[in-house]
Amino acid sequence: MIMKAAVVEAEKGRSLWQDAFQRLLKNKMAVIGFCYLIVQASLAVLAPWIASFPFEETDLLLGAVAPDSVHYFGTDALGRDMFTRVLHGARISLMVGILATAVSLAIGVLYGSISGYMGGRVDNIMMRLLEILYALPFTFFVIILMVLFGRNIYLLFIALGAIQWLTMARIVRGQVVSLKKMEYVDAARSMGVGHVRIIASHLIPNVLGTVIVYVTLTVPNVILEEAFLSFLGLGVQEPMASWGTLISDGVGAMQTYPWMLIIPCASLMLTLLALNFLGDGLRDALDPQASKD
Amino acid sequence: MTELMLAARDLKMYFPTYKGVLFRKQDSLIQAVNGVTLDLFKGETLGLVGESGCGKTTLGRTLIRLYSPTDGHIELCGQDITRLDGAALRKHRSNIQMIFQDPYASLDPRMTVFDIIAEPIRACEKVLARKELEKTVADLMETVGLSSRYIRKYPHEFSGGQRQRIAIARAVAIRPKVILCDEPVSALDVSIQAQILNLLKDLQKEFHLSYLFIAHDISVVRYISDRIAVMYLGKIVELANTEDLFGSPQHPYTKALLSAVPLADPRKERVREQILLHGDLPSPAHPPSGCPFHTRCPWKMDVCTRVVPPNFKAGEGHHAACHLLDEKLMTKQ
Amino acid sequence: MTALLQVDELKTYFFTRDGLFKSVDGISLTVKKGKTLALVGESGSGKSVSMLSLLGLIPQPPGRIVGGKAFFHDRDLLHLPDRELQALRGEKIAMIFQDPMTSLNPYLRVSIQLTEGLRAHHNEISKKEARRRAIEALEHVGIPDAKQRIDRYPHEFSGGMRQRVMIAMALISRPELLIADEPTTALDVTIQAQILNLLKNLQKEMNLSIILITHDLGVVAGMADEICVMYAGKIVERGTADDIFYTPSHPYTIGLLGSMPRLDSGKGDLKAIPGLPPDPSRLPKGCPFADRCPKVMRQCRDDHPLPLRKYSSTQEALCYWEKKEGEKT
Amino acid sequence: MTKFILKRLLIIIPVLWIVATLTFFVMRMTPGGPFDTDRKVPEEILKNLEAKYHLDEPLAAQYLRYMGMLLQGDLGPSFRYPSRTVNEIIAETFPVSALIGLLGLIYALILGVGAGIFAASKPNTKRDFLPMTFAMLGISLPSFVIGPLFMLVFAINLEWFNVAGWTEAKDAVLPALTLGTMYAAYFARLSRAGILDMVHQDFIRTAKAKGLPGWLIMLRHTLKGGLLSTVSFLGPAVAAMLTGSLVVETIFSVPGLGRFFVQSALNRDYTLVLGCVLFLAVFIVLMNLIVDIAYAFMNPKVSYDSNGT
Repeated sequence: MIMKAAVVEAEKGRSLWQDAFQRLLKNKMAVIGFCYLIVQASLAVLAPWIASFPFEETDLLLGAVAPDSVHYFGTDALGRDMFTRVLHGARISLMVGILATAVSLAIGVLYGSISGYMGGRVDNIMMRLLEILYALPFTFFVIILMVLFGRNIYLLFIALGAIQWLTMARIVRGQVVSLKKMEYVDAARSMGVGHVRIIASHLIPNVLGTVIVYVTLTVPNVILEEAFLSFLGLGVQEPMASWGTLISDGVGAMQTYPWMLIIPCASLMLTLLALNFLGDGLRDALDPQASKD
Repeated sequence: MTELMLAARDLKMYFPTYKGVLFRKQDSLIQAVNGVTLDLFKGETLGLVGESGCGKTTLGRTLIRLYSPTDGHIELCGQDITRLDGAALRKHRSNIQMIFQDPYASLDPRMTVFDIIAEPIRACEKVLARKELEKTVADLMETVGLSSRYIRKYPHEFSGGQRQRIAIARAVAIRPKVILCDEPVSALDVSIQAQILNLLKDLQKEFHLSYLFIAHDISVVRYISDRIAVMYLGKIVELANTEDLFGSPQHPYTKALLSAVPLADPRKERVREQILLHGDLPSPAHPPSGCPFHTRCPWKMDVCTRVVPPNFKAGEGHHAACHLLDEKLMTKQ
Repeated sequence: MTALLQVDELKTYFFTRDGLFKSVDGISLTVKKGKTLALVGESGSGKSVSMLSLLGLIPQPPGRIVGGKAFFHDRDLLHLPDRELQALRGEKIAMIFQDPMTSLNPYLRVSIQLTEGLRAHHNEISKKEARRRAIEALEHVGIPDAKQRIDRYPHEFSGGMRQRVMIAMALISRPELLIADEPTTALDVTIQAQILNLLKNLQKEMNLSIILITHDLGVVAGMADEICVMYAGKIVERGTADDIFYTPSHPYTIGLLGSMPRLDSGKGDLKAIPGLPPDPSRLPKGCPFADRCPKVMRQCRDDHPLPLRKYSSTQEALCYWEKKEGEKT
Repeated sequence: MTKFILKRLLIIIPVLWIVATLTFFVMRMTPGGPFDTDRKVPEEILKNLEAKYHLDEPLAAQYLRYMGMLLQGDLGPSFRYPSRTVNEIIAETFPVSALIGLLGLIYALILGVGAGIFAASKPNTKRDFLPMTFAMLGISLPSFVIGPLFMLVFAINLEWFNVAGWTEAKDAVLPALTLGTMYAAYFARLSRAGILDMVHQDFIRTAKAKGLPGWLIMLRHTLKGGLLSTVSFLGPAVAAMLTGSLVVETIFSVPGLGRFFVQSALNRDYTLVLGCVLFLAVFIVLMNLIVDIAYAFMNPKVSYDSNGT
């Protein structure tokens, strides 16, 4: 055979990831959303050092004051600084969002990929089970759990994650099933590539995109769910505050101190908006087929 | 002929379909490959033609053991691989490789050309240093007519023909003895198709490869094959040397198939006589009794609906499964 | 022989984020009454886009018809108000497509899809009458049990039957021109023979003009009266079927015929055309085929319009190279 | 078709059994009972109460007793409202929730699908961006944010509606709007995406080639396939709206099932909580079934008899 010279200067290729990143950068709203989230997250992490007031400190004499140069977002009826409380609320809300999503990711990916990869009877049974679980009113379970076991924040992570994993499992399974049928997986099998290597080099990299998109879209759902529970008084407990409890407090005082309602509402909404924009952008970038135009 | 590389003996591949929610009942049995016997010899190209749904792709995938056959035997280089599994099967995989139809689907979009072509080398545990592997891959790329400058590129940066070259480089990477080509040019334009066909021919000479060449395009199969098998509804209905098959087709289905191909010659086309078949391919889940072709055959006889025709010899290395070739029966009538 | 359709210098460009695609770059052709014109070319040569442009079916944006005229009878299709073009579509000019599975609406019964075009063009036709004509049309294209099967969904038909339904749908209002875009590419060869036969018979019967878009020269040989070979948005050669197959004069046509494995001649080696078609967003100056052409000359890469070389009253090629009499190709 | 429906109805049984069992044991495993109040209840009365509600029996016996009652469709008496049964409470409060939910759903469908079609008819123009920006805002506006805002604007400032309560017909308006807004946004996004998906299909090109007018293509060809995803989202949407009603009914002080559920959970009213959850589970499963049937009706390719896996 003709053995030619060794590797000539190789041209760099552009991977799908790089392509997707370029597409994402072109999406202005997604980039703005991402920047907003970075700022919001760093503010939340650094809250104890940024906030000028300890977050539990009450000042009953002061009472509720409108936003001014000392209290940027005003104070609540107990004289607590709203800026401080909103930042601490962000800590809780974002943490719940991220941790519960991590829980759902772990369960969902494991369940979905096993079901999809095994196929056949195992897949059939696992999917039937999922169908039954889908029909359960999970939010009500979480409410019962929260009432019964006290408002334990770790329980909250797990419970919220447990609601979200169903869809994650379904999506991952769907992806795995369709990937398994791809000819390049058949090609790898026909070459004698082992299961572990097929999963590592073909399945995971190709499922990853969809999972990233779905994770980004799950976080706002979880934040929403937590805020919902806290609003009902079933989530985070005093003196801790999440955006949900702050909004709940705000509703009671909205006629007299509207800033107590509007500011936490705005924080929650902007964060959800940013996450949704980012999620949409990622979906357009990573999965151009799924969303034309 | 020479050394036998790949052999199928009465190979059957059935797929059950299920219904039912919790307790799955078998609904029907799709008899995709229904008793196929084939030999592939060293250095030859055996063409396998048939229309969509005839089971040719399933046969290919069964032969390379992507499926576990329902019944029958597969021998690869003298080894029975019908029931091998796991590591034992993997050991034999280096003897046989496959090229798929769709060069867009058969290459993992997230891998570089280097990783794609190196995959079979890594899979058969030939541990090579990175530098050495890179050189091997670069050489392979040049062999199939791709510049090795593209070694770091991704599949989506290539055209269809170039992608198929990548797939071919991957298939010959570990010097297999047999390559199974499943419609390797049907997704390509005519001018590119010719490039790939010529490349396959060149590689065959260079590496002494045996091809099982599966395609629906009869002209392509004729061009590349030494012998041709015609498949209909899970069975091989005729098998012959290329010249014999085109010179004197025996089975009515082969005749109809050949006469249906339009010729790129207007004058011949104006006087060409066609055997127009009526109706469609029966479902492989419920194949007709007797001869599978009797529902569409212009020369159907009474016996065809009842008795499955065995293979009749029609010449040297020429077989066809049709009652019309049964001299005893025909003289009786 | 009167011209039914006369296309003049049609140009359709696509303005996309990745650049300007000159999909159709100035093509002219004439379709005669009752005859078949074949547009032959490989994928991306612009053969489908040009015909879709005539019917106003290219997605706009990003596509835009930037120039040309197309007279159907005495009306310019390219400059017709939307409403009038819509009235012509399906009524006078019908079209069938490559993939009969995706081209029929899977959510609607065949009966609705067959009759809706007729009823859209003719208010006076009653539902009952339309249905009667639909059944007639199905029988006409050779679908058995048309009365029963008309109420089925497309997925309940086989591939060949679906294409017959498409043809019935296209011909139900007795158009003068049928544009068939790769009508048999998705079908098996025995089914292809049935469909081509059907088209030929219907053409004779209805004095139908057909524009046949295909990449398969074999299909063309038996069907076409006139052939236009397209490459990178241009018609590089035109001629009668005999001209193209027996005395091809453009190097691309010659290459195309040489790279085709055929059943009717010896098993000699295929002469593949080297290289790849040019990227349609970065067409070279001069002749787009120059990089792959065995006869390439210096002036081929000049930025001048290519010369149109006439070989006979029916045959011409867009090329500097002139084939000499009796030259071996 | 009947077989398909029967099969789906059969799924309800395991669902209900799991719901009932889970809820039952979770409730019983936890400390504190329905009669723990701040006031110290005399030992004797407590004993009597527990005997009356069979709380003194072994857990297994209580479980079997409850399951037996369930089989007869009896959800038992409420612990907190001794004079009323759970069945009565649900029968009284559910219609209120259902009314709000139905109004909210209709509003969400009309606004959402309308906006989706409007946006998809001219993609990537102002007509598309404007409604879609609102939809993006909508999915970021949960009911407990939008509810108080509506109340602030329409009830307190403009005084068009009562601030809270359930006395006249128009009291249903704000809760329904609150409940529906987020889903209107979801429906708008789903229907737009579905329609745009259809626009690129070959059969739409065929319809155009037949010379059909644009409105007919949209109505007959695009919408039927394009709204499939919206239809299949109806099931989850109805379930989620039920959950949302907890908040909305609390905000607007509506005497619906949601508010009762929250209170009974806080009160540890075992039977009432169990009853509510079971009832809602049945409701959700039935809703999903109806949606599935509608989906199958719209999509002829769905076969009812195989499970499609």
